Amino acid sequence: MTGKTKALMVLSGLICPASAILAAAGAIDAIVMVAALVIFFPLFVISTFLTWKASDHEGDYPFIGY
Amino acid sequence: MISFLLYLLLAVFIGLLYHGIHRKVIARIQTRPGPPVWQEFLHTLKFSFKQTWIPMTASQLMFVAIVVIMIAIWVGGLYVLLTGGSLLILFAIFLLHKITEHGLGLSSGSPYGKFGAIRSVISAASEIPLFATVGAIYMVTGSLMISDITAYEAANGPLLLSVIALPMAIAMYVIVLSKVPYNPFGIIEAKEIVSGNKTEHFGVWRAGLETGFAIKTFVLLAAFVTLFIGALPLWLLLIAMLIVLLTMSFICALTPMLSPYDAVTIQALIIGFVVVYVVIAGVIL
Amino acid sequence: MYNLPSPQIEGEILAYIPFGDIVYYFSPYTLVLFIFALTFTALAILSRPEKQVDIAFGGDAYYTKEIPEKQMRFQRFMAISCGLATMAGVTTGDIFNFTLLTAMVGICNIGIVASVKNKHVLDNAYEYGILAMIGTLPLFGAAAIILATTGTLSLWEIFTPAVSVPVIAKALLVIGVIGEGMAPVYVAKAEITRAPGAPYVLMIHVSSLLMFLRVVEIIISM
Amino acid sequence: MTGIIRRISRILQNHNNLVGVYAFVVIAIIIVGLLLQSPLTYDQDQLYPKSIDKNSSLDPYDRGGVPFGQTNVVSQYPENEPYLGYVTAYLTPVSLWISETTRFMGTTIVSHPGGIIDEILYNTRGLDTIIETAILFVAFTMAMFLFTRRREE
Repeated sequence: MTGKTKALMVLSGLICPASAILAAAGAIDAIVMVAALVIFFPLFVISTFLTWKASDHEGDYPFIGY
Repeated sequence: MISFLLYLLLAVFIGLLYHGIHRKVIARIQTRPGPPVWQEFLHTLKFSFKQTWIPMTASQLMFVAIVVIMIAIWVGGLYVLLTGGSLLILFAIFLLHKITEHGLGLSSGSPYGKFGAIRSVISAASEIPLFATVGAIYMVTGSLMISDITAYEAANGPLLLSVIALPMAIAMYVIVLSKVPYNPFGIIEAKEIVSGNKTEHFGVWRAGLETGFAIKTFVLLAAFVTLFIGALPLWLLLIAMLIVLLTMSFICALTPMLSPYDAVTIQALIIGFVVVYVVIAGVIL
Repeated sequence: MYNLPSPQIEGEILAYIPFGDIVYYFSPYTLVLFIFALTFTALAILSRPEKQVDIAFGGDAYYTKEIPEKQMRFQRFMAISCGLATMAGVTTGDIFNFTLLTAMVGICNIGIVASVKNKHVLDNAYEYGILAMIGTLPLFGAAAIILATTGTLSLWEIFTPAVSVPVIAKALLVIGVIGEGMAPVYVAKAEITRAPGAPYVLMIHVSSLLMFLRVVEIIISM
Repeated sequence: MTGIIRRISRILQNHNNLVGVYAFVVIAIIIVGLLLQSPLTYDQDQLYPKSIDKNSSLDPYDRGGVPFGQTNVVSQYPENEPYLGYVTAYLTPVSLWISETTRFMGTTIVSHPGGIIDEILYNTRGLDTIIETAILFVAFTMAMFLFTRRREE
């Protein structure tokens, strides 16, 4: 799970600035850049959070059981 | 183009900061100390570090996808606003936001989320026609492109000061008001239904939602300022947005939450007045 | 050949699909709506329904509602046809075609909840169904008035400044779309979304809001 | 003030009043609309003209056009319809002969007279017929599902 989200984070984290730079250089249209950002910025946010979140394994429960 | 990416990051940052200021001002008006203005920022970070999973009862794919869609539409909205695109698309994105609110509540299977989702449908009935009155701006300025509207304002002075456009400004103000936290129309996240449609989105999902909401607040406030005051340099825009937000903080601090159907009725009455005004203005002009 | 006469409202035409006199087209505005309808139709196809939790108040007991396989498949079918109608409705370039698709959206909306065994939901779906029936009167009435007064049904012809559409047609068109699934329906419509089956029930809201967005664009352009 | 708002919301939130409220709004719009703009003018330059020829042997069903010939049909976008004006032969040769020799025999549903309206329906506005059928199919599907489920119980 973490491996996949890390890969997604790196990928989307590269695509977002890359599309902005390419659009600034005139290599792609502005609309392509926006499409890339609309798709990959949310994925970047979510995958970043998923990467650095606390692990799902045994955690530190403040209180156990009723 | 790179500036748009920077604007995006700025929107997240400023949106969260303004949420914090909003909370602080409400607290001070109610003579409480209130949290620090960075609270919402810390809040989002804290949520993002938490253990996270998907509730067993949820519609798994939708539970996650709706968070992504929520951020995505406001990224699009920010672009439309910054490039002076069509006001109609901005209007569409506001409506799509209502849909994601609805989906947010429905996807979890929690009864509280469901209540929030149902209330989101109820409030959609009044918020959306209210926004449609903004279409009356077309009557005044003759265009729906935000760049044309700001050009009109540069030539003829701010729309806020013109008598004809004032009711539209009020309608738009009510729209933005009904989207800031703790507002009197915010029946979908009222505390009697825990957190309404956000109840089951915890941890990373909530952090993602807060990010989306931050961009949303930025876009809506900036849209209000741009539409009714005009194109301003960034620092003036931020100050104007803050002033608009502070007026809303006063309203939020001093008014109780309305009951669901009354919130709809009050907003419907506001539409009624605006529509009558527009018709009369249209006949006179 | 096809020139959108008022590009400052919805932008330039990006692409079109001709079906005889009925031409579907994508402008930036309709493209946004189309992509959104497509996304939610895909969600309805791909995601499983949620298990709605009911709490027995006064105790710790709660139980989850499972949707039977057969009912789920029917709801999914209805949600997909509703999504298809919405996708077509937001991109169509013909006023009569638009009203037909709106009527179809209204019927599909009831179909999504028709299979739910819940008296409260069905009561409201019944009221909403009657409303959708009545809504067809102003809806098709508006299309008929537009045809009679302008002599054409193609939106691009109607959008030209030379053609003037009477106010009554515009008002009837809006109230017709509203009747098929919008504002005054909030009581019944909100209640029918209590039905279990999130991605399908969500389609009710998606379709009616997108159709409303499209009709706003149409009446502003006319 | 709050009393009035409460009363209004009490009326609006009752789903039994729904149809009445909606009907009231529709009637109000029709009355106000007709008062504002009356009479509505009929545009003479219609895209889909309709004329009734009382002397035709196919009278109520005569839809114009020349069977098996080419007819001049008005269309919004003729470039999308390369075969416009050719789809006129919904009469079989036999039924055409019957309709020409007798007065009313040709009007039986068997002969299904073709012509301009069919041209409009199936050639220029074909998608409308598909969507109309789709609406019917959706309605039938709902009825079928509910019917079979009731039988199973």
